[in-house]
Parts: sequence; structure tokens; C-alpha cells
Amino acid sequence: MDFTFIASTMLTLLKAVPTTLILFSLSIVTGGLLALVIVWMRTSGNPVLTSIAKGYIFIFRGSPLLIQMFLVFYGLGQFGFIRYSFLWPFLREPMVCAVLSLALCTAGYTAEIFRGGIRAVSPKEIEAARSIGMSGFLLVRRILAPIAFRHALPAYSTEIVLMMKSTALASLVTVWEVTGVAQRLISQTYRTMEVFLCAAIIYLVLNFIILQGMALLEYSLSRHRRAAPQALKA
Amino acid sequence: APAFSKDWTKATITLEGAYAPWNLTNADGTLGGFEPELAKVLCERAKIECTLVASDWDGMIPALNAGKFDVIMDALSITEERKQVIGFTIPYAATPAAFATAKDSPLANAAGTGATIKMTPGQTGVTEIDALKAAFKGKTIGIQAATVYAKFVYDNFGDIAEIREYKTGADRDLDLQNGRIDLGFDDAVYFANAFKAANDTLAFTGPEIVGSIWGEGEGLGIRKADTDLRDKFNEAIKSTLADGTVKNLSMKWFKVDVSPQE
Amino acid sequence: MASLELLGFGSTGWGALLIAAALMTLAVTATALAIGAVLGAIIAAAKLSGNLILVTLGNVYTTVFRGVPELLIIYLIYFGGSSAVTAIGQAMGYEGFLGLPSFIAGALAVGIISGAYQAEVFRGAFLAISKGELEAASAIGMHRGMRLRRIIMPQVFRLAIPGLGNVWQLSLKDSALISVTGLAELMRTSQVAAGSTRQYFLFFIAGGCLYLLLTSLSDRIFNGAERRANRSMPASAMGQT
Amino acid sequence: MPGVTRLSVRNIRKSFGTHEVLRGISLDAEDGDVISLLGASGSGKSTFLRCINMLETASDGEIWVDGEEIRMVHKNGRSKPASQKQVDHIRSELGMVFQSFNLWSHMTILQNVIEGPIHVLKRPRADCIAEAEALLEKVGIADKRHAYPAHLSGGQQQRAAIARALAMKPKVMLFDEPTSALDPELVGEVLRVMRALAEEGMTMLVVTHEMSFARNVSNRVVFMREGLIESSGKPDDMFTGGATPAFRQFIGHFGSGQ
Amino acid sequence: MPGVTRLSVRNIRKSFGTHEVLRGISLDAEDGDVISLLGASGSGKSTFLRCINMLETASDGEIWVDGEEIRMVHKNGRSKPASQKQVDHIRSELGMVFQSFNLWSHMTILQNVIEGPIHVLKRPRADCIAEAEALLEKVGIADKRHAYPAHLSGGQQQRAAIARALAMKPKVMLFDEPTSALDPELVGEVLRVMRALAEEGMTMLVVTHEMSFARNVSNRVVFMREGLIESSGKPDDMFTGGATPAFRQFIGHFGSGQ
Ligand SMILES: Nc1ncnc2c1ncn2[C@@H]1O[C@H](COP(=O)(O)OP(=O)(O)OP(=O)(O)O)[C@@H](O)[C@H]1O
Ligand SMILES: Nc1ncnc2c1ncn2[C@@H]1O[C@H](COP(=O)(O)OP(=O)(O)OP(=O)(O)O)[C@@H](O)[C@H]1O
Ligand SMILES: [Mg+2]
Ligand SMILES: [Mg+2]
Repeated sequence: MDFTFIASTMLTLLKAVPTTLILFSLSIVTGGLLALVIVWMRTSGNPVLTSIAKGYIFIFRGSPLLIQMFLVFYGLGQFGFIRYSFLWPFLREPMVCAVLSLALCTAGYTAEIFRGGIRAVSPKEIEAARSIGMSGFLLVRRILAPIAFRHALPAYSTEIVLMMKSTALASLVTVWEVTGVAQRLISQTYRTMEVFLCAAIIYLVLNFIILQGMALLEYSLSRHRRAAPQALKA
Repeated sequence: APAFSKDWTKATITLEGAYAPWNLTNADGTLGGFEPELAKVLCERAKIECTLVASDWDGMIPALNAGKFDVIMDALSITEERKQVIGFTIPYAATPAAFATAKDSPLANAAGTGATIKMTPGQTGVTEIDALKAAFKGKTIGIQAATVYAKFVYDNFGDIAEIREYKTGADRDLDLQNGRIDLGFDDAVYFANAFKAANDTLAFTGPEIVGSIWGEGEGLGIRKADTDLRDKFNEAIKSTLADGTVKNLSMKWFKVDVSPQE
Repeated sequence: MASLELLGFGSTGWGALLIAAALMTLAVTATALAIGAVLGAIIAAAKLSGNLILVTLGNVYTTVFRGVPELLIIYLIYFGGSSAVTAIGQAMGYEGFLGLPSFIAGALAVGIISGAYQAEVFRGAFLAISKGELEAASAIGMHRGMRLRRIIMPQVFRLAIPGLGNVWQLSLKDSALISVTGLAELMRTSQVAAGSTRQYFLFFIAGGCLYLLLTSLSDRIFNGAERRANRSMPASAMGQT
Repeated sequence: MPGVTRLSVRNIRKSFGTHEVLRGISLDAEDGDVISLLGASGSGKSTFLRCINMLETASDGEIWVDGEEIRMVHKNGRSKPASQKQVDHIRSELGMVFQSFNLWSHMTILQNVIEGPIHVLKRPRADCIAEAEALLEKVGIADKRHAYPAHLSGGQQQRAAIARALAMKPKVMLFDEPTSALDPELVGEVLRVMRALAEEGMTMLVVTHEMSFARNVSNRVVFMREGLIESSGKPDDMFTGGATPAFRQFIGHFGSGQ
Repeated sequence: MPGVTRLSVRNIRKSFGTHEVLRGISLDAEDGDVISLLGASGSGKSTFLRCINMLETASDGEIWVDGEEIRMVHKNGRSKPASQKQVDHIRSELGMVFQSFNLWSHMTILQNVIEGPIHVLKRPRADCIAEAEALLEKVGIADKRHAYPAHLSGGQQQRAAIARALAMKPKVMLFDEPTSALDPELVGEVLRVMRALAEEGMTMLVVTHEMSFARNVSNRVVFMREGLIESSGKPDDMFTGGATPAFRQFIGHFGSGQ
């Protein structure tokens, strides 16, 4: 093992970590908000809204992010009406495009995850809420969302970790985050395994922190389920 | 790399099959282009039965060293960094480099367009380059990351222009069309072909740059241990250069001669 | 139009190659999902076992294979696996290089990753089963294995279908990364076609559409399975007032 | 204001698939009325209560609460309430205690009880807590107020569900077998609470299998059979003279057992 | 063989956290014994039944079923059964009807009933179905045999749960409030079934709030209070002369109400 090489690789890669973190946090927040809108449309019962949401989820879950990002970044500029519109100053920026396509993609997944959580809520508990006059947003905020979020948490933490790894694609649109920098180092040095191992350690540490945080959240939200009957184990 | 003595009657050559016109895939799945045709001649002369396989550019060099194939023939520039990990034959091609910009851009037809200048590694104070520096001040230049061309642009224009790195040349060309960047710098042979795909909305600007600044040129990549295989191919390349085979194929595929000049 | 011709089935059309590539993607993903189902069930069982060592091992597996970029795992198995096979071959007296075929290396790599995700899906579904129903099974003397087979598995399956649908999607897209092994799956074929013809948008959109086609086929299957599995449930209270 | 009609149901019908569970039920209840709803298992009692507060949508019929009709729209052969707002408002005046309790699993008992007053009725938190604690004291589970539903015994859950419904101070209460999980001592306790509520003028509709309740606490007994009201009347009339043969058979065990 | 001890419990203790729910309970039941377990809500009745078939592990004490002791191991202050196999075997001889029914939601009623006989007892499928249908007929829900639990009324679910337990033909049955959701007519029906089982020699331990059952069907009454057996004896003794003040207060309502 060539430790000076690994140390210098690590240093180079660490400098790209802030870029990765910015991409990650912006797209998680934007994607999460968008997902809420889509879930709302998907479960609204209005056939038009439902089909729009279904179509959205279908397209963004169904095609590779690489292709989506390519089309958003290189494709939108092909249209004159976009290139000469007020949007172009934003869309011109690689970072904006990268966050946009990451967020659009994760919103599709997150919407499905949230919907799964909602379906897991006991109909009896929803009925109890309706019977005292709760409905709409109040019902969602007080009963549905807390229970559904608790159910969705394991799947959602998976999605968050996936997003962390998906940021790797942003180098396609000239945002040089950790994986992009690693690939550039490889094409300069051809020491694939060493460089990738350094990158892997960085992602592993970042994701480990995220997963621990989510596990902590999961634990603190499941007080009502702890001390399960022993029949589970016996 | 496997260290057995081999008499090399058979070898596997890999290329990407997606880097037209150097190498490309036909719609029926067969490989074509400058390199596959040259490979056929080289193998005949070296008396080796060759198999061509397509593989991805990203994993090519590690896969060579892992033994998945024996030769890389994929417009692979001979550079010092690569020489650390694999061996090379002598070059069978060497290409000039140049700037490209949109045809209707104010940067089109910059000083020296149409001329050719020769440069050596680390050379400074070239008058043609200084003229370009003045013209390109404050502009954005797109390059393919981790190439000899990238290093050149950083060395000469890093202080006056914004530089944006792309994973592939094709991505950069699209952004040149989109107007996100003002200029691109790359292999001129590659560009000539790209202009056609862009419906001739792009054009060269400034002089073509040739010489040892781009290293020795493009050669076959072969595991360091396989010196006997390398020697066989070296002989074959010398003979194809000498009898004009390389030049003929080059004119057919590139419309210019890319044979390395002494 | 020239671009339509490029997508057609004639001598200059890429249609046949693209369709073959889509089938390859389907085959490699299905194999990977099957490998992942076996691994996922084992890991989920380990994580639920309550045995400290097994739980830790399970946690390490899911953390590492969810936390490390997929590309690296594919590289490790493609190159690392080949070295291992070659070493075994040499030990048995075979001279020369023995490769792990890219289909097997790719399916194995994506399968190992998908196993980590499936383990979480199974674990979540298990935890969602009503405790009372498990107790009722214990109370008539069902032993562990039977409880698993008769009560837990059918319900885990029902509760896991949406999650498995997601994992399938993930694996479908992870399979695109196998292109580094040179396997002619959909992503690589789209890229090769784009690079050879320089029609980048055309082939990326065509590739994207084929991925959507695969998705809609699999969605149909998963939805059908979900409907079938949910017939014992009351209509969800969601849609009503 | 005694004599005011709090609840009025006209000719309610409800089917599940081809199975018609309610086949035209009408009922009026005034201030302070305590009506016992008796009937065999599966006769549609729970379904009837669920229709009244719109947890099931009746396929036909009218429901009036406190002089206000729940407006319905009929479209493509399906009915639904015209205004969600009206439904929410009416529901907050209708309390319901479920046969299977339906406590919110992610909240403690106290949180379950204060949830509605704070978030639906928008009353001050401190008041709600004080009242909730008094209610929990009354039903005897004040010591469990910080426990989660999964950690309570059946009877404790049932009492929590009663407290949760009462905390909304509804004008009309719908009870679905509110004492099924309680021991005789607690049954007595809960019946005392209900009697006091009746005296304060609350209207109550109680599905029960507790004949002593039907006879001693309620002022009207309604006997359901196969989705219809077979007979109804004052408890004394029903349990002694005027009972139909079907009702007599139904209470047979009660009449003879002790 | 009357007089054989089917179930014997010695000094059982159980705590949840710091709360000691069972504080040393002993009980013997012979062939054909029908024991009523009475007690206030929260006194530990359900927990006691759950300890007997090991759904909760008692922290101390011995349990003998049909002359066989359930072997326990104690490690780091926690107890668990020594052999899972033994536990499974003993459980198949102990029937249990849960307070909250716990029907398997993914199976129809018939499937719920035949599941144990076919897969645990390994009996021929056709026989199991025939017997299951006869049982469902007996408890009056034969017409619901192809419905899923979520589509049944409370009383129907409870009867399905009883049929499921009986289908295992256990030597000892543990009932946790088996008639709580039933109307008087059905209560009479179910009690008749239980009496017949007792006559066939089945041993039964019944948590109930139905005093008429305790008095007329069972041959022993056990009164639990705060985790202890406060008093026990023959029904006639308990309900008339020999009752303790606490038990008298507990049944007060029953004694006076009617
Ligand atoms: N899982 C648990 N965790 C903590 N406390 C529990 C748990 N289960 C039961 N308890 C407590 O143990 C006590 C006894 O409960 P148990 O269910 O045995 O009562 P019960 O006699 O069956 O009452 P009921 O007649 O209301 O069903 C109660 O105070 C209850 O709150
Ligand atoms: N969601 C449903 N889907 C189909 N059938 C249903 C559904 N809910 C109830 N039923 C059927 O409707 C009938 C009436 O049910 P309901 O719950 O109103 O009875 P009930 O009078 O409350 O009985 P119990 O005293 O046993 O609680 C039953 O035969 C039941 O099987
Ligand atoms: Mg009911
Ligand atoms: Mg109990």
C-alpha cells in the first residue's frame, strides 16, 4: 500500500465533500417538498390530479437518473424558447440543473414511500379521528402524518442514502463532487482501486452518520411500540 | 498480469466502439472505423489471430491489467501517467488540436485561423497564443477532464478565462451549441467530425497546434510484462506507416493524414 | 426522417440491438433480484434474530452495501472476482486467465446490493405484522418455522410488495452501471449508439423510453400482486370522507 | 331546552356488496334521551352508528343532527356528503366510542384525550389537560395517563376510549358496547357516569348487550333484527308486557338466567 | 380419567418494568374443571392466562401441564423456556381465545379454523374442513366462512376465535372474556357449548365478567385482586355466604342491579 498516495488522494477528495453535501441537502429538501405535493395529488381522489401524479411518478421512477440529468442539462438548452426566457439565467448554472434533476427524481421515489406509509396507518385510527370531526389538513397533521412518517422512516432513510450516492452523477453536468473528482484522479493516475476505496470510505462515513441519525429518530418515534410482547421472540 | 510465457498466436483487442470515427459500432452490431480496419492489417502482419471486443472506456486500463484482454486500441494517447501503469507500442497516429466556437460567435475567425503552429512541452511566449489570450479574456472554455488538452488550457488560459471541465467531449460540444460556454478545445480530428453532427453550427477558431506538446501520439496499450507482444506490434506498425497503409485509412476516415510526423 | 430510420430495424437501424439490450437488462435485473431475495431474507432474519453477533453482522452488511457507491461494488466483483477465479484455476492446474463472465459478475454485484435493500424491506414488513396474530399462532403451538411459513411470510409478502417494487426499480437502474463490464445492456447500447452516430438526444430518449417500458411492465405485475394480496383488507379509510 | 330533537334519522339504508345490512331505519332522539340499541350479533347495530356519523355512507335516507340536515350529493349511483366542512362540524358534536376502541397508538392516553379538544375545538391546552385528568380520574385510569394504548389491559383501553369521546363534550354520544370489557364493578361505575350525563341533557345512543342497562338507565329500547327495527318502546313495556316474540326470545337468557 | 391434574401453576410472578402485575399466583385444575377467573380491570387476569401458555415469560414460578413441567432456564436475571419444542408441544394442548380475538387477517374464517389442525396437528384436510364447518355451524357463523376477518362484526369475530381454538381439541382451554361482544341470546348459546365441553372432560379457565356464567356453569370461582388471588371457592359459597368484603363489593352491581 502506498500511503502517501492514499493520503494525498484522500485530501483531494475531501475538498470535494462540501460540493457533495450542498447537492445532497438542497435536493433532499426540494425533493421532499415536491414529494408532499405529489402525494397529496396522488391521494386526492381527484382523477385528473391523480393521473398527473401517477404519470410523474412513472416517468421519474422509471428512467435512469443519468438520462434525466442529461436531458435536463443539455436538452433544455436546445429549445430556443427556454434559452431566451427568464429561466435561462438559472438553468444556465450547472449547480441549479444538478439539484433540479436530483430533486425531480427523488420526489418520485419519496412520494411512493410516503404513500406506502399512509397505507400502513390503521383505518380504525383514522376513523377515530374522523369521528371527532377531524379531516383534511388537521387529520393529516395530527394523526396520519405522524403514524405514516413513522412507518415510512426505514424506506425513507434508504432513499436519503441513495440520494447521497446519486449526487455522484452531477459531474456529468460539470459539478465536480467527490465521485467526479475521484474519476478524474483515476484517469490521471489509473490507480482505480486505491482512489475508489478512498471515495468509498468517504461515502460510507457520510452514510453511516445519516443512517445512525435516522435510526435514532426511528427509536425516539417508536416509544409506543417498545417492550413488545415476548411472543415475538419465543 | 499473468506471467506465463506465451507464443502469442492469439490476442484479444478491446475498443470502446462508440468514439467515431476512430472506432464505432454499426447498426448490425459489428465494429467499424479507423482502428478496427487498421487492427486487421496489424494482426495479419504480426501473424496473430485477433479478436475484437467492445468494452467501456472507464474500466479499460484496469481490465487490461486484470487480464480480461491483451491490447487496448482506443485512441489512447501515450502519456507519462499512463506509462506508469501499462506499456505502449510506438504511436500509429498523432493529431493536432484546436479551439472551436459557434459560427456566429464574435470569437469566430480569431487571429491565426487556418494556420498551423508547432509547440513543445512547457513552451511559453508563443505570439499566436498571446494573441488568443487577449481575444479570449473573460470567456468560458470547455475541456474534457484529465486530457493533455485540459492541461494545456489550464497552463495557458487559466489566468484569463473561466474553465469548465466535462466528462466527455460530446457533452462539451452540446453546451457549446447551447451557449453555456464560449469555446471548446480538443483534438482537431475529433472536432471536425463533431461539427458535422452539430449541423455545422460550430467552427474552428485560431491556429491548429501540433508537435510534441501532445506527447508522442496514440499507441496500442499492452501490459508491461508482455514485451514480446509489444515488439511484434511495433514491427507491424512500422511497416504500415512505411507503406502508407495508415495514411490511406486516415484519409478514408478522417479526411486528413494523422500519421505521426518525425 | 433520418432519425426514425436510425431507430428502425433496417440495415442502418438500431432497433434490433436496442431491443436485445432491453432484454439483457431485464435478464440481468431479474437474476439480481432473485439473488438479492435470498440474501435479503437471510440478512433480515439475522437482524431480527435478537442474537447480538447476527444483528451486528446484518447491520454491517446493510450499512456497507447501502452506503458504498454501487459502481465500486461492481468494480470489486468484476475485477476482484476475476482474480479469485483465476487463482482458483491456477491452483487446479489451469494456466492462464479465467474471467468471471460479465453477466454473472454484474448480476452478482447488483444482487448483493439489492439484498441489502430487500433485507430492509422484509424487516419493515415483518415489524408491521400485528403482534396479536403472531401470538395467536404461538398459542396453538405453531413452531418457529411454521409460524414463519404460514403466518409471517404471506403477510410479509403482502406488506413488502410496494417496497419490492421500489427495489426492482433500483436494481433496474443499478444494472445500467454494469455497462463498465462491457455487457451489452440497455444503457451501454444507448451510449454506443449515441457515440457511433452522434445522435445523443435521439438515443438517450429512446433508451429512456425503453426503460419506461420495462417499468410499466413490472409496475403492472407488482400492482396485480398487490391487489391480489390485499383482498383480505378493508377498503382503506383514506379515500372516504 | 328539553324536547328539542337532537338527532333524527329517516329511512337509512346500507349495503355491503349484495348484502343489505340496513334496510330502512328511522329514529328520533331528543335532549336527554338515552336509547338502548339491542339486537343479535350481525344485525347491523355498529353499521347503523357508523352511518350516523358518516363513517359509512348510507345509500339512502336522511340524517338530521341538531336541526341540521347532512347534505348529500348523489353521483353515478354513489352518495357522498356535499360539504366536508359540515360533516366535520357535525362530527365534532357527535361523540363516538368504538366497539374496538381505536385508540391512537402513537399517543399516550392523556394525549389521546386532549387531542380533539385542543386541535379540533381549539381550546386552551391547560384547560384541556385539567379536564382530561378529571375525566381519567372519573373512569379510574388516571395512573395510566402516560402509558401507550398497547400497554393497557382491555378494560383500561375501553375506559380511555370513553374518556376521549366525552372530552369533546358532544351533544349526542354514540356508544358501541361501551362496557363489554369491563367488570361488574366498573360497569356500575360507567353506568353511573352515563346516567349523570343524561341528567345534564346529553343525548345518547347506546349499543349494548347489558340488559340491566337497557332496563334501568335508558328511557327507550330499540330492538334491531336483520337490518330493521323490529320493535321499540319504553323499557318497562318492552321487558314485561308488550314484547314481541322475537324480542322475548332474544332476552330469553336474561329473563330466565338469574 | 377424572381427578387427573391437567394444569398446575405454582407461585407465578410477572412484572412490567417496575410494576409487579402478578405477585405470586398458584392454581390447580383437574379434568373437567371449569374455573371462572374474576377480577377488576387491570388486576392481571389476561396477563395470567398469557403466562400460562408462555406468551409472557413469568419471572418466577412453575407451570405444569398434563403432568409435565415447562422447563425454564434463568440467565442474567431473565428467564426463558429451556426447550422451544416443549413449549410448542404444550401450546398445542392449550387452547386460547384472546380478548382481542387476533384472527389472522390474511385468511378467511374457514382457513383460520383449519390452519392449526392441518399444519400443527397434521390431520387430513378433508376431516379438518368437515369438523371446522360443524364448529362454525355450532357458533352460528357458517354463512361467513369465506369472509375475511376485517369484514365481520365484533360478535362474529369473537365466535370465529372460539371456533379456531376449539378446532385444536385442546385438553385445557384458556378463555379471555369469550362472550364480551355477544348478545344475550348468543351468550346463552356459547355457554351451552362450554358446558357440553366441560361434560366431555375438557378443563377450562375462563376470564369473565359474566356473573351468571361464574355462578351457573363453573365449578370454581377465583377472584383476583392486584396480582393476587384474594379468595376462591365453590360458586355457591362465594356468591352467597362465604364471600370476602372485597368480592362482595366487586359483584355489588350484579347482586343488587336486578
Ligand atoms: N405490555 C405491557 N406493558 C406494560 N404494562 C402492561 C402490559 N400489559 C399489561 N400491562 C399492565 O398490567 C396490568 C394488568 O393487565 P391485564 O391485561 O392482565 O389486566 P386484566 O385483568 O386482563 O384487565 P381487563 O379486565 O381490563 O382486561 C394493567 O395495569 C396493565 O396496564
Ligand atoms: N366492511 C364490511 N364488508 C362486508 N360486510 C360487512 C362489513 N362490515 C360489516 N359487515 C357485515 O354487516 C353485518 C352487520 O355488521 P355490524 O358490525 O353492523 O353488526 P353488529 O350488529 O354491530 O354485530 P355485533 O353485535 O356482533 O357487533 C354483518 O353480517 C357483517 O358481516
Ligand atoms: Mg358491532
Ligand atoms: Mg384482560
